[in-house]
Amino acid sequence: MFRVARLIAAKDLRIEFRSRVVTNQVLPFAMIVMVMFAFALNTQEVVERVAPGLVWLATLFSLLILVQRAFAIETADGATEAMRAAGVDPAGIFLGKALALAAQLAVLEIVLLVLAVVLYSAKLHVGGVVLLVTTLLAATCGLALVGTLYGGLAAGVRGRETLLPLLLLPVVAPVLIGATRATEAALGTSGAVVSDGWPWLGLLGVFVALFSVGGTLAFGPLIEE
Amino acid sequence: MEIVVHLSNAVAVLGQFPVLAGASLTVERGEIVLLQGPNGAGKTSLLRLFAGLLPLARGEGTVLGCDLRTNREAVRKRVGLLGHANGLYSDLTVTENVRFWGSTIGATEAEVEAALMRMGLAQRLKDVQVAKLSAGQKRRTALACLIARRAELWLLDEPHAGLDAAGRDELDATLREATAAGATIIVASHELERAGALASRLVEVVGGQIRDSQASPGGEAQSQAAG
Amino acid sequence: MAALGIVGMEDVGFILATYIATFVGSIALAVYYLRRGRRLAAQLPPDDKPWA
Amino acid sequence: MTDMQLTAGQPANANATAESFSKPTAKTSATGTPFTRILGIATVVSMALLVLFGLFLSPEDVVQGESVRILYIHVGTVWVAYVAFGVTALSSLAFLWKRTTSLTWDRIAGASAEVGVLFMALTLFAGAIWGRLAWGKFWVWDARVTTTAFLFITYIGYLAVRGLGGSHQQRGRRSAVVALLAVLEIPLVHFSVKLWRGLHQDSSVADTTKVKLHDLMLFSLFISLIAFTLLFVWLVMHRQRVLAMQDALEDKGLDYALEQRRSEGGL
Repeated sequence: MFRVARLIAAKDLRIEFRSRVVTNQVLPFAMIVMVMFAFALNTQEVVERVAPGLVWLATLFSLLILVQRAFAIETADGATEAMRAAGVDPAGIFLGKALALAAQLAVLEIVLLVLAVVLYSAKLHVGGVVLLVTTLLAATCGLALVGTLYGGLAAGVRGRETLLPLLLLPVVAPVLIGATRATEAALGTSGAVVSDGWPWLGLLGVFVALFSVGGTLAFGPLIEE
Repeated sequence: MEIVVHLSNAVAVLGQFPVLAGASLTVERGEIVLLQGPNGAGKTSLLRLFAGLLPLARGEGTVLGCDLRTNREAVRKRVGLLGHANGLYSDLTVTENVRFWGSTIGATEAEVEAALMRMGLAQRLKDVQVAKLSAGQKRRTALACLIARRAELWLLDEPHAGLDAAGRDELDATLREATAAGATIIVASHELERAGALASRLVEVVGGQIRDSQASPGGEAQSQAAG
Repeated sequence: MAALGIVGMEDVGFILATYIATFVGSIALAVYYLRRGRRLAAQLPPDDKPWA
Repeated sequence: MTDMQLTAGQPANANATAESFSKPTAKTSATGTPFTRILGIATVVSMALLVLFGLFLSPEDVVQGESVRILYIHVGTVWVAYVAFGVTALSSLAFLWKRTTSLTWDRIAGASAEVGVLFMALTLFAGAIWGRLAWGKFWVWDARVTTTAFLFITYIGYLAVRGLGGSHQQRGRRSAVVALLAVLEIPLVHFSVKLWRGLHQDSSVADTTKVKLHDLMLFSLFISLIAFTLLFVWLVMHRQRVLAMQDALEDKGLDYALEQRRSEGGL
């Protein structure tokens, strides 16, 4: 299972490295979303207060695109079917694709955070770095896991573009809430302190634990004919 | 002889349409069976059924000793399917593709090299991205992926499509070698001359059923030569 | 309507709207099921209706 | 297989031979049985009682005034909505347990989710109006309210997955897995919203729900639970039967299509 996962993650990342869809298309998209948020929210004070939330919202929107892309490379030439035909362990496919997605998301989130510092004058504190990094890790894993799970279900069915957000967005709500609050605590947004953030990280941890087990079990039945 | 594929009155459904409407067929080890029939007759579905992809709606089926009704996933690791789609990643090179599909069942680097060599991809093309290949070259790459998988039962859907003369010769030689090594091959093809010469048996598929099964005249000589 | 007579008009409207929406919604679904059931039943032999 | 049955499958494709099996004497519903008829009558009677007690006989509340009457609807529908999703989850589990044997569990899960979505919509509607009267606003970011909204959307997604097509077994397996994943998700949503609201607690919710209940109010709530539970059972039973007939008709259509398919080659 883990051997297959490593194989698939390496393949996905190699494809991404060659095609540069994330860097050339998804990142610019996420950036323009960040700028648009500022237009919609108008004043500097409001933007500064909600900066962590905007980072995670932009991540969620980008997640939808990344998941579509991750499964488009599989369905383009019948590779999903070829994988099933080759008897590749579905749990391995799930973990591998989630791993590759997590790596891409992590890059995206770091860029968005830097952007939040630049555009929304978010402030990084030395004391909050540990919390911030752990939050990024946990939230990234959570998003990648559920994204892969529902992306696999929606891949190859009619109306996948509309079905995926309908299934995915309600599920990632706890990540949005948890990651935003933890990030606020880490950045000290509107007077939050670092210790406020740890309970939220617990929530993210439970989320990751549940969906890594649930997803590993569920992915096979979901993609099977 | 050992029976590799046994179908009895198999019905398979795609959506609500019965692609297979009661097909019965027995294939023994070492055979090269050619499925022929008009478009939409059910050749591809038959291959997908053997590969354990399509669920059996009614009837019985056994492939390599695995019951298709209860245990169709088990058959997959031992079967190699070349479908209409090649299953290649267009951003990866030829070698990377073959290596990826080979390693899903743990093929070694030497086996990957051998597969590339076999389909004439070891030289100029091996580091070219699949997106830049012609249709025939992609087909060759897909075949190389299949060879690297060392399957016991080969299921080929129009393998000759898009291949040039040299490619066809290489394919045919590969298939003969495979059967000599104990593999069984089922080919769906419209190219009777080419595939008929290779096959040991012709099977006609019509309306989701097996109509007729007869020994191929060209194949008799072939199987004797191989034996 | 004695109990309702003493409250302001706005509340009565809201309360009645809730009751009406609930009953109309439930009845609409029930009627849809019954009609659909009747149409399908006409096309099926009794063997396929083990409850009948 | 008789010729009659073959033609019976036809309407699945061509809308031709209707009425071939409807008994001329049976004017009653096709999905009804004596049991559901009694259930239906009980539902109507208890609904009438609910209106009588809820709107007329029970007094207004000291704190909430007349708006308490909405709760007699709200409590019943929200109870049924959550029961419905519980039934969906349990039936999905039962279906996966012995996958090959029983599509009935799958159909119960689907029927229950569909009815549940209706009741969830009614719950949200009644809740919003009650909130408007009691708190002066339609929506409050309370954990229960928000979880309910998420449940609503999640099960709309579940119904969309059921409608994706494929074989009945595939539909059953896929939707059962999605239903069970929702069971993982919903408590997490509830917990996260609760934790979130815990930081910015406004006390209005807690205060107004602490009403001192009159006996007649309690009795009205009790009737509400009974009435909506009966309605739920009635709806699910009928829906389950409709779905069973739909599946059977598709299977019949398959028999017919098989004949067609076999005759393609002139066999």
